[in-house]
Parts: sequence; C-alpha cells; structure tokens
Amino acid sequence: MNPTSKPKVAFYWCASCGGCEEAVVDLAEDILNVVEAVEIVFWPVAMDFKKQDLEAMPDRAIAAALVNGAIRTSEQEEMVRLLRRKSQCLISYGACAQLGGIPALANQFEREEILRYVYQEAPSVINNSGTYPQPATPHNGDTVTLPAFRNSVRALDQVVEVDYYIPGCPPTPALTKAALDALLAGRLPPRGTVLAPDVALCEQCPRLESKPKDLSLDAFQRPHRTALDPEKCLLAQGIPCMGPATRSGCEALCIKGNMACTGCFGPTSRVLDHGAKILSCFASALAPKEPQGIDQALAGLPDPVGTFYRYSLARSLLRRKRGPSQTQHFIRGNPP
Amino acid sequence: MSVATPILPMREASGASSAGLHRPRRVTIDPITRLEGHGKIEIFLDEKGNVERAFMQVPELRGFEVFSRGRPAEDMPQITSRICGVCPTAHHLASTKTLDDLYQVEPPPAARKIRELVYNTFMLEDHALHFFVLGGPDFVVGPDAPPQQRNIVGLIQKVGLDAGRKVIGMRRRLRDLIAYFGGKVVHPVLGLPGGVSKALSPQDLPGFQQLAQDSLEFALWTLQVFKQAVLANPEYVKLITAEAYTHKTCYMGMVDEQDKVNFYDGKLRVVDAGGREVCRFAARQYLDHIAEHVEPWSYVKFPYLKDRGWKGFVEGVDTSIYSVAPLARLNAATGMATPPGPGGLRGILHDPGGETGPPHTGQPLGANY
Amino acid sequence: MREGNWRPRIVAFFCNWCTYTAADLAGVSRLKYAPNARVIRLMCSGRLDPQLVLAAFARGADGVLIGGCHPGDCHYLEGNYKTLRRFRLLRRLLRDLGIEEERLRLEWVSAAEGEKIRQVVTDMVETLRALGPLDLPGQFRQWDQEVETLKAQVVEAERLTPQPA
Amino acid sequence: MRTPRPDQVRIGFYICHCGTNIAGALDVGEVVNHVAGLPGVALARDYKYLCSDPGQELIQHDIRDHGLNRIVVAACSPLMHERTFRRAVEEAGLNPFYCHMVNIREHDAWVHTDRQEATAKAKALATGAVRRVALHKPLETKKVPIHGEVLVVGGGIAGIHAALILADAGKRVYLVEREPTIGGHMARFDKTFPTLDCAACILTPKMSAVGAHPNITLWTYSEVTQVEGYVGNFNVTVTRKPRYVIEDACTGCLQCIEACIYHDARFPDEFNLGLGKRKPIHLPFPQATPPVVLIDPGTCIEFKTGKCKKTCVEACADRRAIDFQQREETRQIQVGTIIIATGFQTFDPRRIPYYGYGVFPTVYTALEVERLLNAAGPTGGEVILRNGKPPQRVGIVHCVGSRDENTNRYCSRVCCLYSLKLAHLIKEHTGAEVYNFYIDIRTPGKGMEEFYNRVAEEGMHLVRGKVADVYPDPADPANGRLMLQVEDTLMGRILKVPVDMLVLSVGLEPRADTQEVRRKFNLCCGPEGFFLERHPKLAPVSSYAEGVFLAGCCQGPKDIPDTVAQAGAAAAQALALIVRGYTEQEPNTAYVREEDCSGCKSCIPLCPYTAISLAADKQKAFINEALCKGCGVCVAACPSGSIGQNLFEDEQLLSEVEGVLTYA
Repeated sequence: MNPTSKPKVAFYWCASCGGCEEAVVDLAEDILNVVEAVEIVFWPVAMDFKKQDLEAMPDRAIAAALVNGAIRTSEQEEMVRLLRRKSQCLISYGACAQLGGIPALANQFEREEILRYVYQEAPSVINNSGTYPQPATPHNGDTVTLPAFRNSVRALDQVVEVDYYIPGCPPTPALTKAALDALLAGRLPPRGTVLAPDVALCEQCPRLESKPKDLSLDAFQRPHRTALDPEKCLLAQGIPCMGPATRSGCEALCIKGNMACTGCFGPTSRVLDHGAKILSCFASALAPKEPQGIDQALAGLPDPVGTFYRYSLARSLLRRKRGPSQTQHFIRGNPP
Repeated sequence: MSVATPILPMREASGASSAGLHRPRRVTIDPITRLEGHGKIEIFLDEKGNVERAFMQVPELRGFEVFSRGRPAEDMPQITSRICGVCPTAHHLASTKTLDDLYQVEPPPAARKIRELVYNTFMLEDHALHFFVLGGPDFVVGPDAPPQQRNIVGLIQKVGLDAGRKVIGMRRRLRDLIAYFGGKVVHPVLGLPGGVSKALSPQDLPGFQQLAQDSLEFALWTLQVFKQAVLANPEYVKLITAEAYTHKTCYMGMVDEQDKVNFYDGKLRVVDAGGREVCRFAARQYLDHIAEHVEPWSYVKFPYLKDRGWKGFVEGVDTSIYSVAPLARLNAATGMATPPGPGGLRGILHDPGGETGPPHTGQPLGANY
Repeated sequence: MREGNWRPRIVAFFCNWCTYTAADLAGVSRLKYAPNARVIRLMCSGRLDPQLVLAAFARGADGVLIGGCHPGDCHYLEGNYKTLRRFRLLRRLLRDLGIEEERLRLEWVSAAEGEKIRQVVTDMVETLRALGPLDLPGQFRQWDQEVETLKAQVVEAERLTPQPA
Repeated sequence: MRTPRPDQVRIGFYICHCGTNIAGALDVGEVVNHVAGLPGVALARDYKYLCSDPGQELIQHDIRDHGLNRIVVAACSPLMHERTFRRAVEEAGLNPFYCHMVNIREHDAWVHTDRQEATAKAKALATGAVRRVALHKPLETKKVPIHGEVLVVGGGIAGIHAALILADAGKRVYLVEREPTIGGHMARFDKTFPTLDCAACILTPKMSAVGAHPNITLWTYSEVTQVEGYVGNFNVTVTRKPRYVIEDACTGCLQCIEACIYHDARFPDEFNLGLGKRKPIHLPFPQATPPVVLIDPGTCIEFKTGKCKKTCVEACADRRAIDFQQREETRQIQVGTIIIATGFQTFDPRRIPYYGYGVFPTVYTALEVERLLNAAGPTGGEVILRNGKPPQRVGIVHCVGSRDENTNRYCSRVCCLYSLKLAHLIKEHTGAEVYNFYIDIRTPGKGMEEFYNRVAEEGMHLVRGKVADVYPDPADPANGRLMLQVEDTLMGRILKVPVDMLVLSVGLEPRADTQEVRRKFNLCCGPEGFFLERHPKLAPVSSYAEGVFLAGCCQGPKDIPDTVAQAGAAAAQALALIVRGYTEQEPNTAYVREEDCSGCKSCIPLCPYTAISLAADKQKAFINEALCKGCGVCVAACPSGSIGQNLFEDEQLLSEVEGVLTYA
C-alpha cells in the first residue's frame, strides 16, 4: 500500500485482554469505511507493523492513536510515551486505559505478593529452583530482556497526557464509530472529554420505570441466590447495580442480559471517585438504622473494593491498597 | 495466550533480507502481531545463519490468579473473561461450569442448551476471526506479499469486497446471538452457578434457526476458500507439512463419552504424538495432571503434563509439552460427534501428510484450522 | 511534613447544628485540646460525600473525623443515619485498601457536649500518633517513582535522538 | 466534580484580633503574611475588632478601593458574626455570599495553648477558606412568608403569659396543654416568694383571660403529636384526649360530680398529688380552666362494668355534656412560630433512699406541702400530717436532687427561697419549730435577700449541713417521729434532730419526656437535659430550630418573675417574625442539574422534607427550593454527581479540604 494523504491511525494495547480490538473489529460493515478513510499504521492484533516502524515516523505524524489497556510494565510505558510523541491525538480506549480496568484490581496487592503467588505459591506451579522472570537473562554472552513489572497498575493518563476517552469494557462499536467520525470530521469536544453521554446509565435502562421511589433496602442479594425478575430494576431486587453511578452509552447491555451493571463505563465527569459515589448511593438507600442492622444489610456486599472499583481502582482517589511498609519505616524514625 | 504463534520466517525481521553479507546474530520480532496477546520473539542465529535458539517471550503479567482471590465466586465468570477479550466466552463458561461444580448444582436442560448454543456460536465466529483476520492473510494474501498487505485489509482486497462483507456480516450475526444471551458479546454476563441469567423467547427462535442454516453454509464456503487458497496450492501444502513446521507434542482436547469432540462438556483427553492416550480426566482434576513451569525470560508460565515432569522444550512421543486448540482437539478425539460435513475436515488435514499418526501442529499452518 | 516533627492532621467534618456548635461551646468554655483537627462545616453530616473523606486522605490527612447529631437528634430528621450507613461501609472499604479503620471516626456530639469535642479530638490524635503518618501524598510520590525514572530516561533519549525525517 | 472556570478572583483576607482573644493566642501577623502569598489574595490585613463599625468600614473601603470581590474574615464562629460580615459586604456592593468566615476563636485561639500550633492551625483554616471562597457564586436569600398563627405548647404561667401577649397583639394563638386544665405548677402553689402573695390570686385571672380570649384557641388534655414544616409554615397535629364530657356543652355547674354514683370521693386526686380524694368524674380544682369536668375511665364504673346507673348523665340532663363514646381526636393546624413552654418536673426523692420518702409517712416533698398549706387544698390549708396531727417540729432539707454529684449537679435556683417561704408558712400555720438544713443559702434577685432576712429573723433554725440519715426516733417510734442525723458544718459537730415532719426541697428537672418533645420540635438539649437556647446571653429564648422559642423552666430552672419575663421575650420574638411577615432563608439549598440527571430516583426518598420529586414529563429529579432546607443529604448520595448545593458545592468543599491540608 502506498503512503497516502489519509490521516494515520494507530491502535495499541497495554495490559489488556484484546476485547477492545474485538470491539473495533465489531464495527463490522463500518470498519470498511474506516479503512477507506484512514491509514492504519500500527495495530499489533491485525497488522504486521513493528515498534521500529513507529519509531521511524516523524513526531506527531499519527493523527490519532487509540490505546487500550492499563499500564503495568515499563514496556507499556515506553510504548505509550512513544505513541504520545508520534501522535497528535492520544485517545484512551476502553475501561483499562481510562480507569485501570479489571487488571487494576491487582492494585490491592504488592508486586512481590503477586510474583510470589504466580511463580511460586499457586497450586499449579512446580518451581523447585525458585525461578522468577528476570529483567535480563544471559544467553551466550547476550541477554534476553523483560520489561519491569511495576508495583502499581496505572490508567493511561497517569503516565501520559490523554486527549480523549472512549469508555467501556469494551467500548461499543456505536461509540467507537461516533468517536472516529467526530475525529475524521474534526469536530471533537474540548480536550479531556469522555466521548460518551455524561449521564448515568439509569437514563438508558429499560427497567428504570420499575425502580421504586424508595428502595429501603434491608439486604443486598447475590445474583445467584435470588430468582431475578427480568423486568424489574435490579437494585429494587437488592442486586448491587452500578448503573446509577455509571456513565451511560453502553445501551444497558448487561441489564438486557439480565445482570447488573458492573460499572465499566466509569463515572460521570462530575465524579472524582466512582466507588465512593456508588457506596454513598447504596448506603443511603439502606433501611436499617442501627450499626448491627446496617452491617447485616451490607453483608450482601462481601467485596466492596471489587464491587465499587471493579474497573476504576487505579483511577480512584486512593489509587491502590496501601502497603504496610511505610508506617513501619516512619516508626523507626526513618520517613520515606 | 495461545501457544500457536503465526510468525513467518526470517523475511519478517528487519535487516534479515540482506542475506549473506551482515547476517545479524540476533533477530528481534517486537511485537508479535496478528494474534491475541502480547509477545516478542528473540532469535539467536549461529554463524551459518541457522536458528541457534529462539525465545518466545510474553512481556506481560496481569496476575489474575492473585487478584481473583477473595472475590465473590459468582463474580468469577465476569472477571476471568477479561483474561482474553477475543475468547472471553471460553473463560466465561469455564468459570461458570466451575461454579456449577462449586455449588454442586446441575443447570436445567434449557440453561445447558443455551450455554452450549452460546459456546458453539462462539467457536464458529472465533474461528472465522482467526481464519480471515489473524492467521488467514498469510495464506490468502500469501506469504510472499509485503507485510503491510498481509492483514484483513489486504485479504478483502484479494477476495473481494463482497466476500469481505459476507465474512463481516456473518460474524456480526453470530456475535449478535451471543449478545442476545450474554448481554455483551465481548465479556458476556450470562453465566451463573447452575444456570444462565437470561432465557430464550420463543418468537426469537426462528431467526436463530435460520442463522444456524446460514452459518453452516458459511462454514462450507470458508472451507472452499481454504481449499482454494491453501490446498489448491502445492507450495503451501508442502510448507504446511514440512518438517520445519511440524511440532510433535502431546495433544489435549475435550471429548465426550465416546471420545468424540465436544466443545462444551466432557473429559479432557491427552494423547501423545503417536496417538496413544496419555490421560483422561475431569476439569476439576486438572491439578493432578497439569503443572506449570517457570522460565526466567518470560512472564508467561509453561503448562505441561505433570505425570511426565518438566522435560524442557523438547518434541516427541515422550515430551511433557502438550498442545491445545483445533488441531490438538481433533488429534485428542477419535472423531466428530456430529455427522461429517461434505469433505470432512479431518480427512483434509490427514491426507496431505499421508501419515498414519495424528497430524501435528504446524506452526502456524495447521493448528488453528 | 516537617521531618521528625510529625503531627497527625485531622480533617473534621462537623454538622452545623450539633457538633460544630459543640466545638464552639468547647471554645466558649475554654477547654484545651489538641490543635490537630481542622474543622469543615457542613449543614448536616449527611452532606458528607464519601469522596470528600477519600479526598482528605489522598491530600494528606492522617485521620478524618465526622461529627453529627446523636441518633434521633438530626436537625434534618435522619441525615445522621445516612452518615452512619455510609460510614460503616466506607470503613470496610478503607480497611480493604490498607487504611486502618481508626483513621476514620464517626462521633455523635450534641451542641451541649463541648467536653466531648475535647475528648474525641485528643483521643483521636493519640490514636493517630500510635498509627503513624498516613501520608498518602508521599506514598503517591513514592509509587510514581517507578515511572518517573523511565520518564526521565525517555525524555533524555528523545533529546539526544534526532527527530526522524 | 466540575472544575470551575477561574475568573478574576481578588480576595481580601481579614484577621481579627478580637482584642487579645485571638491576638493573644496566635500570631495574627504571621497568618496575614502567609495568606498574603496565596493565589488570588489581593490584600491581607489584621484588625483589632473587625465586627466593630470601623472594622466593617475597613472592609467596605477595601472592597471599593482595591476592587476586592471575595472576602475572608478570620475571627469568631460564623454562628456569631457571619450575618454581620455578610451584611457589611453587601452594603459595599458585593454579593454577601462572596464572604466566608474562618473560625479561629472558638475553634483555635480559645482551645489551644501552644502559640505556634494555634498559628499553624489558623493558617491552615485560612488557606481552606481562601481556596473555597474563590469558587463562591453570587446567591440570593429567599424570603419565605410567615403564617401569623402561633402555637404555644404548655399552659403553665410561661405559656399563659406568652399566649396572652400574642393574643392581645391580635394574633391567633393555639395553646395546647397536656393536663385537663392550664395553670401548671404555679396553680399548685400556695403563696409566692418573696412577696408572699397568693399564687391563685395572681394566676387565676390570667387563666380566665386565656379561657375567654377570642384570639386564643385553648386545647387542654391535648398533646402535639407531630410537627412538620419549617419556620413560617409549621404543620402541627394535635391529639385531643377524650375527657368524656363535651367541652362546649359543659357549663361547669358540677352537678354531675354531686350526682356521681360514688357518694364519697375515694380516688387519689392528681392535682393534690394524691393527698386528697376525688370522684371518677371531677374537676381538677375549682378554678380549673376550662371549667370543664372530666371522667377518669380507670375508676368510672360505667367504663369498668358498663352497668352504672349513670346518675351523672341524669344530673347533666338536657345539657347532654356527658359522652361515654367520646374518642381521641386530632386537629391539624398551620402556624408560623412555636413557643415551647413545657415546664419541668420536680425531682423524685425516692432516688435518694436515705431520706425515707415513700417509706416514712411524715416525709413530704415541698410541692406536697404547698398543697397542705393551700386553703383550697386537701386539708383546707391546715398543716396536718398523715396521722392527723399537726407537726411540732419540722425539718426542711434543701438541695434534694440539686448540687449533687449523684443526681443533678446544677442548682435548681428556686429551692432556697421556696424553702424559706415554706418555713415561714409552716411556722405561721402551726407554730412549729422549723429547721432548715442547707448547703448554701442563695438568694439573688430583687427582694430576695430581704425576704431571707425577714424569715431568718422569725426564729427559724438554719443549720448549714446536709442531712446524712433519717430514721425513726427510737425514743418515740409510735408517733412517727423521725431522727435526722446531720453535720453542722459551721459548728463542726454532728447533730441529731428529732422532727414530726420532714420536708424535702426537691429540685427542678427536665420533664421525663423531654427527649421526645425535643425530637418532635427539632430542639437541642443541654447536658442537664433542659432545652438549649441558641445563645446563653444573646439569644436566650431562641432555640436551634428556626421559629421555635423557649419560655420558662423547660429551658432551665427559674422562678416566676424570670419565667414571665422569658415568656414575654419569647412572645416578642415570635411577634417580631410575624410582624415582619417573612423570614430570610439561607440560600444553601440543593438543586438538580437537569441535563446531568439520569432520573435514577436515588435522591427522592432521602429528602426528609419531600422536596425532591420526579418531573414526570422529563424523568428527571426536581428539587422544590421552597421545601429544601439545605441539609445536602441528596447531594452526597447522588451517584452521578448531578445535584449541587449552594454554599456547599462539591468543588468548594474539596478546595477547602485541600486548603486546610496544604499547610502542615
């Protein structure tokens, strides 16, 4: 294919699952128009361009780079810094890039804890020699290198500046198409905008009408312990649904699958901390007034962090679980 | 992360084309492309330019086995699907079946059928993805085509826009079916212990039946494309069956009571490179049969047959390495459970090699078809 | 933070009607207590958005004290019950994120309980002293060191590498 | 949270010395220097008394001369002077809500001893205020009209007095009394100190005036059961208990009582504290207002058996006032202001067992003695003991249930004087030897010390000491004579004093149901349990609930003159609001940003005032500003951050949090 004057577009993935690539492929018939309108210069899942091809480009040569995945390794940092440098517009694509996503649940653990379990303690592992992945492995006077595994998972904008966000795990083809159209037409909103409606999901929810005005929850249910009414608001059935706190734009797909929203679109622009907001909403809706009754009702939420920050722990106000070490340092009179 | 890795020979690596003059000792392929997952390959060459050693590295770790701990069991189908967004349905249903086992519940027949329908649909659309988008361009566009064209775009140019639309349209319809039950097609939500979250409305059934017919036709058409693009080309056949692309490992696949292929349920059966059964076990016994080995140069661990012990990256009848995925699945089974379609697939793959044993996983040429 | 001279910093969210007034009463009564709490006045403890608690920790608070009217005494009838429910859940969340439960405290203090303000603040300061600094801003800096090094290297490399044509 | 657009903010910062109150405890200059360096601060000053006129003028001049558009005043509590400074700022042409106060007196200077620490804290608090005020928006106070009707709760002297003042001013008053008659404790007293005029003589004309006043709706035997709404617009539910006599039909002729099937009165009489007897149908006391009898269903034969001849009905004849079918009724009223005058209860001396009250029949409470002394009382004004004899030796123990670590620590204020009054009256009635056992004699107030001197000169025994034990006199057990053991702390000796009658000067306590009443009216209580006034000096009859005022002993023990004065003050306050016709509501209301709202309804049930509804056409939440009281519960709970609150916006609070934490 000859170099064209078409705007250059790059796709890249960091700590991700490939679902975002599928979401792009799920543009289905529309992808043909995209391919027609742009020149894809980098897309590991589908095309054979390499890192050095990227490095060889002039700075800002790429009109838009869509990056998905959280940032977990030094290689990902390097790649997104490279893409940032080569692109006029860096778009965070999907929940992992925007908020840390599912991989950011690992922010509840320390790096050493993760490595030790994965390579040593997991029941499937046999590792009598105590081998761990190494930054550099010698081989015949040469070395084979691995990127550094960071202690924290980060959202993309915690490493490089991001121009726009397309939310979702994964984003819907419709949102992706709308964003690409806006990009190609040069009619993008102010920098930093999340390219999805800035209203919570309830607005799009087909079950909104069945939500009573007063939930007065006595307990939270777990979805497999209750016969779910496929017509009724899930919160009204005691199922923790993140919909009220979560940006819409997904067309309430999980609800249509008769399961609760888990919050992959992240919060609205007015909210700093997705988890804190849904926590406040849920807790306020409880009926009991005594600590014991409250705790009983909340027992149906066995995993607050995993429920409220399913996708957004990295981008939460606290960002990760605090390690035990710092306090101890200080007590020894040795502030970090 | 699939074990099968569609990389083509030397031509791929930069600098390797100026053959003979300054042949580099080391060839780096970064990133590996057209597969799901992150990878990098380091190849070390000897003085003659032959591969002395190659490292297929996965430079990434997310730690699902750690951060899944302590979470409500029922969240697992949705969390584990994020291991892979290309095959989320596989992880989702594996987790869901684990929940059945955990809660000791048997899903009612309708729920089981819905799960099977979703999973089989996924198998179909996922293979279409692989064939046309990930692996296929190597053949359809051709191994000699410039790398910039060996992709879906090039493939559509080659097969024509109508054929391209046909592939895209069929995948969309299949994926819509998954979304019908799963809410989302990438990271579906239908799995619950003992069942599924959503039922099938009777009025939607005829549409799905039509889709089944259409997808059968599509599969046959795809087979035709494969036959024309690959099997009709003696050079390709030679390539597929060449010693260099043959990988003699053990093979694992899921089988039913009669050792026929089953995608959704059954026992895991492992055969060796000679076709002899090594073991046959239920998924919940996997720890008795499978172990993981750690290497310092990759974040990914290497599963192997525990009984045989880690023997290193060696091939042959005695290796403890096993392959999975389509070809391995066929190898591990004695046949398909359904009547063979016109020009049965197994025959096609068997014949070119003309061997009596199982066909072995060519890299990448046979494994994923 | 002055090294070696660390003093716990408490952000205190007090409701206007009971606890803030009690703190005024403590003042009028010239009760003496630890100077570590910085009071932010809300009309009702029920206004306290958990985001503000997390923000306080993230911006450097070692502890957060919530003061509201006694159960049944809320000027707005039941605002304090909402606070209590959020507090119960928020403490669990904080614990799961490695922040000791004692760093978030909820106290019912009526307008007449100036003495309780003295006790609660003084006691919380002692508790925090025993726990040591939370210093999340410092933690953030420390956590980000791992990316800062690479960032510096990349910036330096870019400076040295000529821009491709 | 939205990041506000930074406009041209010019903040003026002022720190008040408050004489030495603040400047003596922290370094105001250092605070000024610190704040002067903060972004947006155009000017920072300190001043001796900012609340003084010159202080306010200083700010006003600076606003004009330096183009200031935000003002931060670091001084006393905003509860004290926020209005002062807002008004000053407004007069200078700035929106009053561009002014914010930092409390560095009550929350800092007065409570910390370390000057450096106090200064550091002031800097931190000031930084928070500077950050926050930069984000303030111009707001308007809302005027809410006030209903002219007043509810007075409690028909003792305080409630009576307040009701009459308001009614005389032409306002409609609802006076609600729990007992069958108004009059309260005062109606039970015999004489009143220090003038010794008869309680009934001065009270009953006022009671009748209440009963007859066209502007007063008097509901006795009634209770306020629910209060909703807010200043100017309270919706009150009053429950009227059945007295089984139709109030309008009863003429107070008392023939029914005469005719009662019970020939003799044989049931303990509540009004006389059980010292006298009454019939099932009865009038609490002769001057009861309203003069309407009532039937006690607990003792009435008709109620117990349904087989009474109903001689009372016969006696009532065609007046047909008696109605055994009467049921509890409720009344709904709308009032603009409320005066709480629910009074007190006397300390129950059974809580101090060694006084033997309830054990020895010759031990009385002071209130019981009032009834014995009263000519209309159970003994016709003769002090005759339960054994039928007049006492020859009487002991009066002061401070029973007052000034006592084990019961109430406060002084009940009236006991010394009423003890002296009782001593005088007992001596006058019986000629007995009277001993007063006191801790201290406290007689402040007009004419009180003179009264003390007068009584002391009457030959009273005044013993400074607490009675430690009371037991039957071993020498004379038959006549019920008691021996008091007491240490005379002035003489330093233990006395044993035999008496025929022991009077316990019980203290004043909050009523048992004070907490219930407090909740109903949204009041606060002090540590002793009395209702808390908004300011002990400057707002002594205001409560913490806007539009609700306090009068009489429900706010704390006091004598009749003070009670009446306070009732007058409460009436004046209520009147001031009514006459003005409106109240100004803080504009700290919540509002929904309609374009942001998803219609999730999470906020709707949280509002205690049902101010939030779902606009049916749009499926968006809507907050009725007139009903919103500004608690902000909905703001904190809104899961998509779509509700804001004036003066307490997310970004303002967040900036304040950041501000107070920027300075270590």
